[in-house]
Amino acid sequence: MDQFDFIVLAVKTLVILVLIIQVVPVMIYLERKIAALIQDRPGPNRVGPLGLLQPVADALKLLMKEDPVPSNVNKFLFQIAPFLAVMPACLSLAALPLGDFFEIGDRKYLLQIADLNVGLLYIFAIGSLGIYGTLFGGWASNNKFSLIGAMRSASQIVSYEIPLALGVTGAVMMYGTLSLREMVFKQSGLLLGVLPNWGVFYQPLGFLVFFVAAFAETNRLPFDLPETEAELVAGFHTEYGSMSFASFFMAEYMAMTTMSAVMTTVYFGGWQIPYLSDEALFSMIGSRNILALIQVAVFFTKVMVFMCIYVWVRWTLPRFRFDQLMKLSWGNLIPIGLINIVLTAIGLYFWDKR
Amino acid sequence: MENFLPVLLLLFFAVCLCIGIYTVSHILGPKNPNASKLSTYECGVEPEGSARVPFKTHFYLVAVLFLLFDVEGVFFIPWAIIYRDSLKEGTDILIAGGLYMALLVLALSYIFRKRLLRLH
Amino acid sequence: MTDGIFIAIGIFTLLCGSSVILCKSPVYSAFSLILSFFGLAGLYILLESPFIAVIQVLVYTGAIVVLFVYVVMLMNPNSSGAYRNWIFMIVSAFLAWAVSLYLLKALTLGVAPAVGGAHALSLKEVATLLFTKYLWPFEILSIFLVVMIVAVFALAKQSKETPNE
Amino acid sequence: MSNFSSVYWTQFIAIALIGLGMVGFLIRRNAIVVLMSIELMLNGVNLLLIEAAHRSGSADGTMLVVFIITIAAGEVAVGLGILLNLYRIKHSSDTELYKELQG
Amino acid sequence: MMMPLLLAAPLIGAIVNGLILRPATAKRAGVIASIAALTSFASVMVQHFAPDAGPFEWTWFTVGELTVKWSFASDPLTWMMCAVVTGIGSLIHIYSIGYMSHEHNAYRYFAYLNFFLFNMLVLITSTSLLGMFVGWEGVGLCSYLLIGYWFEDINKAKAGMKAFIVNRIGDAGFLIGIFICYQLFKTLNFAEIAKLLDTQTFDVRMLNLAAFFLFIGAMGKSAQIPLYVWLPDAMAGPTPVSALIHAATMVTAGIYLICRMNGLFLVAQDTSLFIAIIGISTALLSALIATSQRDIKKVLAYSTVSQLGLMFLALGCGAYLAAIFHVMTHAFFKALLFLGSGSVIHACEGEQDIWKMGGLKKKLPSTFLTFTIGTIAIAGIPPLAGFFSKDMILYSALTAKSYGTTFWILGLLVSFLTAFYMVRVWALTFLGEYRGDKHPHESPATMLIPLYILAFGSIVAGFLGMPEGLHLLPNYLEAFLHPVLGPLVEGHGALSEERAMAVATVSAIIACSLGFYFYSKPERSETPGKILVPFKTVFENKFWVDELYGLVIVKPFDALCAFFAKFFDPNIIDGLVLLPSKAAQGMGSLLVLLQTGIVQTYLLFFVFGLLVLFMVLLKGVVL
Repeated sequence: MDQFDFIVLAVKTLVILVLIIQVVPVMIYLERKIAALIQDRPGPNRVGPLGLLQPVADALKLLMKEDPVPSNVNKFLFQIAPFLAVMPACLSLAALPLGDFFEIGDRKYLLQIADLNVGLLYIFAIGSLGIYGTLFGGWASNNKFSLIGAMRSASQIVSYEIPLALGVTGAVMMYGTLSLREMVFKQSGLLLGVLPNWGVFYQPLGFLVFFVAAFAETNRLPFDLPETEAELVAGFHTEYGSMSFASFFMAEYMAMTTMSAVMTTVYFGGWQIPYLSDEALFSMIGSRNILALIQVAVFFTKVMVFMCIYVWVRWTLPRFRFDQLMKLSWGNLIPIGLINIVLTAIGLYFWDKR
Repeated sequence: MENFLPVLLLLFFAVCLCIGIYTVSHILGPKNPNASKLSTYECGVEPEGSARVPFKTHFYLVAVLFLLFDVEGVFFIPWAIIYRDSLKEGTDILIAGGLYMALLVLALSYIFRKRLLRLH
Repeated sequence: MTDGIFIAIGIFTLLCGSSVILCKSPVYSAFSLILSFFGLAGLYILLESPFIAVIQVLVYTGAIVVLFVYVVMLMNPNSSGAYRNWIFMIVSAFLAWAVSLYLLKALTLGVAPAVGGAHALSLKEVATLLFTKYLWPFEILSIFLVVMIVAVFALAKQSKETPNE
Repeated sequence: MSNFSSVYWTQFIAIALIGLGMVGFLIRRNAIVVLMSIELMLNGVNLLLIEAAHRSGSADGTMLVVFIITIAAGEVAVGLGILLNLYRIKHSSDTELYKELQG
Repeated sequence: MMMPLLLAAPLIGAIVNGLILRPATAKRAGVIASIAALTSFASVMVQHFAPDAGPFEWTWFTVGELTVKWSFASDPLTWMMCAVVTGIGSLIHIYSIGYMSHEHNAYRYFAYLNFFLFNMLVLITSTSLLGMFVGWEGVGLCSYLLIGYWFEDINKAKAGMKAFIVNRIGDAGFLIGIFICYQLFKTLNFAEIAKLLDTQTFDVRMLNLAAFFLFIGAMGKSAQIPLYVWLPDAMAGPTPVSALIHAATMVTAGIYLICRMNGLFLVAQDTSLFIAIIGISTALLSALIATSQRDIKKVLAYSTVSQLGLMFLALGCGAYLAAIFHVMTHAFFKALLFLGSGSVIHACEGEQDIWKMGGLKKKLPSTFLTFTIGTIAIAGIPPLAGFFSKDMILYSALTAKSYGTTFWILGLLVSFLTAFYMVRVWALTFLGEYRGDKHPHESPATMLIPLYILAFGSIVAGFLGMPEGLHLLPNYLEAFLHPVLGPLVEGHGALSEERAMAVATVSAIIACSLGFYFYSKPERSETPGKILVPFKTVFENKFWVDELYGLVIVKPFDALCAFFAKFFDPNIIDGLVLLPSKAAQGMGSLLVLLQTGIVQTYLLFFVFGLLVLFMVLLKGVVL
């Protein structure tokens, strides 16, 4: 770990962090555009060409507004809660493999912040810290509705973490490792000659459970019960002003990106182009770094596809009732997750015996 | 240990981000608190009594169940990791996993049986 | 360099630990508990057992402390009279100090020399060990967890009968 | 990383944690904080175990820690359940009010 | 052979009457008892004329080097006492057949009477102090039983108890005396003691002490100053009992004891002087009381006490012969007087108050005749027994070594008073008109015959011990008892013997005429009362002696008992017993304080235990 490597590492971490953070304004714009498309209306097109500057305008507006702190709240917790929400969202990026590697001079650097051999578990661990933001936010703002909102959203996140873990266990059984990078390598090649060797074809049920649980994890519709405008006034972040409110939304969007990234990595082959293996591509292009760029682009397109699905689902499905929510998680998802594990176990047993 | 260094860096950058957001919004944002802003927003209704009214234990129960099932879920992961390799030596990994799964299912059915979570 | 980080994280953990017991309102002590568990996770990473660090963060910080915060919210305890009277504090402080000193002495007496290269424990090795040498404890623990679920339900049912005003 | 300065530091921190936990559950009147300080002590023990595992290279320590964590989870679940019921009866979480089993 | 029969006869009579033929009628039981008494009297007579071989001996028990032998010897003194006791005893047995005829369970009375006789004989005939003590106790028991014969009546039962308790006090003194004697002489046999006293010299103070304690025993039994209170109350028993026990036999036991131990008392001069003083003061006191008593038996009881006082005066002055002579004569006329009063009471159906009698001369002629002989004898008119014995005592008092004349003057005053109150009783009961509401009738023959015999005895008894000076008859008694009691001490007093006799006779005659003058006419009988008004109430109330004893002894004793019963026992004793349990409770309540119920306190103890455990395990380590 000499000096140069450290600098490259720092720069790489910073670049990836900024890259992921940029996804948030893009998503805001996209969300409005797709919502408008679904609702057959033009969407934001005033600010800048085709409304592309709308997210910038929003950001500036949020920055400029006042951030009031109500009198009878716990000052410290109230102000720290939004950051408690943002921190885990940022930290969970560490394990995401954007690409294979790039070279500077003769040294190779991985195209991900850290290749942890407990990668997937790390993501879930950090993911589970997201609850504190909502809990402390709701409790600190000393407002009956926000407290109940916080409790509800916490219960929802909590009860959907288990199906998340169970869903992924199927994939882990198949890949035999928790490091995301290895998972991507294991998904190269073809399945039965026709389909790309992606996890989703091996683990359709697992993917389904994970996909639904991912929605609940990020409080996205149809699970955004806590922030329902009508009933609970915007849930736990009612009292928050400009920037704190914005950080909660930022945290939500980053969590969405992380979840989509994990889905792409585990089930859709990460940075793999379906029928083109890395070596073939490298032989065509020649330079390793350009190949890295292509890989990153492929990774981000897949992530964007998932994000659009998020938005699409949000504006189509109606909202769940709270008890339906619970029933879905404990009654349906967890059993399906267990069944998936059993099926994978048996499948692997026969697959390896052959 | 080395590969956790970037995590540390990431943590550092995230903290800087938060602090940055906090300071920028405080510098730019105007500060003129008045009574209505400072009172908690009850969608127009005057707030009365302590906000922290105790509520049904339902939420607590969900959290406890999550804790216990989370621990059981976590145990699945090491089992999943070595499942494929030790499958070659024999099926005892399968039996262990099966036993574990059975107990998990038993616990789950117990929850449904008790109907305490209004899941029915 | 790593020593420096180790000591820093250690002190951070101790600070958060002492704030857990010293803060008047339980919410703040819960919050400082989270921070101290983070510090501990960092220590585990430095001691080359990432699996335990992640488990610690996932189970301890992600579930147990959540439960604590839940209960704190449910009970909204008034933080009046957080501590017992003075004599108790002095006596317990002294007793704790004495016991810790003895513990330290006992541990240093029984320190086994660092045997074998302390190689990093890969995740696979830990997992295989769990299912070969420690299989039965693993199964018994699962039974333990089922029993805990039954216990919790019993308690919850009991509280259902008592009027929940 | 393996030959970092001495065992001395981790043991000191671990025992300090245990001491803090002990002081905590003796002087605090709030039952929840008592449980928290017990958790603190357990973590101190975990740290000791991990340090031993690290020093001796065998993974037994890690296994023990895993088991300790699960049992701690069970313990907290039941402990807080009981606490909640006590709160329901006594409307306060002050340990000095739970005095019935005396004399 | 005679000696065992002497003792066995009354014992067998008592057993037969008391246990075997229980439901016997009064007459049959009386006849059996009298036969037993007569056989023992006969055996005494035979013994005199054909004495047995040596002493009849039987070892009782041996403790350490002390072996107690139960032996009966008959020397002149024992013989004489046995004769008196069995003689008068059998007369009284015959008399009580008539007296107790209407009693329904009289067998009990006769059994006790025989048993009393047996005990008295044991007392007299034993040759050792211990044997005598056994008799002494038996006699005390029988007197208690007989006094309390009508135990249904609470007062009579109380009188019995009073007699017994007072006797016990005397017996205690007697016992201590025996211990001291044994300490001194290492033997309790009279003969050996007499021999030792002659040969060896002992510490005079110890001898005095022994004599003093023996005298206390005598005081108890013979009713002297401090312990005489029981005798007047003993009248509660049937009259023959009073006659036998409280006139003739039991009360003389004390005198017999001192005569038997005369060697000791001769040496112990201070005790003898003490005895004389006690004797004369008792005599004077009881004589004064007797003058104003209403109950006929009470008068006779006090006269007995005063006569005993005179006897002790004689003993104090060393005239043992005079004392024994007076014992014999007094037994005769006092028994006569008691039986006479018995027949009077029997006639008046239980009426004992002399002021409610009178004019019985006509109704009870023979009782009147014998009673007058008795009164003349006791008064000390010359030809009868009383004069000679009383005069011998007075003369011996006159010639005593110290205070002779004062003793003589006081003795004279006592005999003057005796004459006066006896004539008073005699006059009030027999002269004048009958004041009572009963209709008296003469007693049956069985009661009168003993009276006549006793009357004859009272007349004749005097001649046995006539002093030499009169040159009429030789002093048989002195010759007979010489070997036991030692020579008659020839002292010289202020007057010669003849002149002293003359003065005594003149005073007796004056007293009789005075008494006759006052009490023969009813209207004059009040005058002595009026003259001695202030003294009268004092005499009547017996100088409040009983009340004094009650106040001085009984009340503090009760207080002491109350103190122990109410305060000492419940608080101190029970307190000590309950102390451990109370301490345990105290400790328990202390420990409870530790159980505060708060979890943290228990945790604190837990941590403290942990610390101690560590200290133990890591001994070397110091914090």
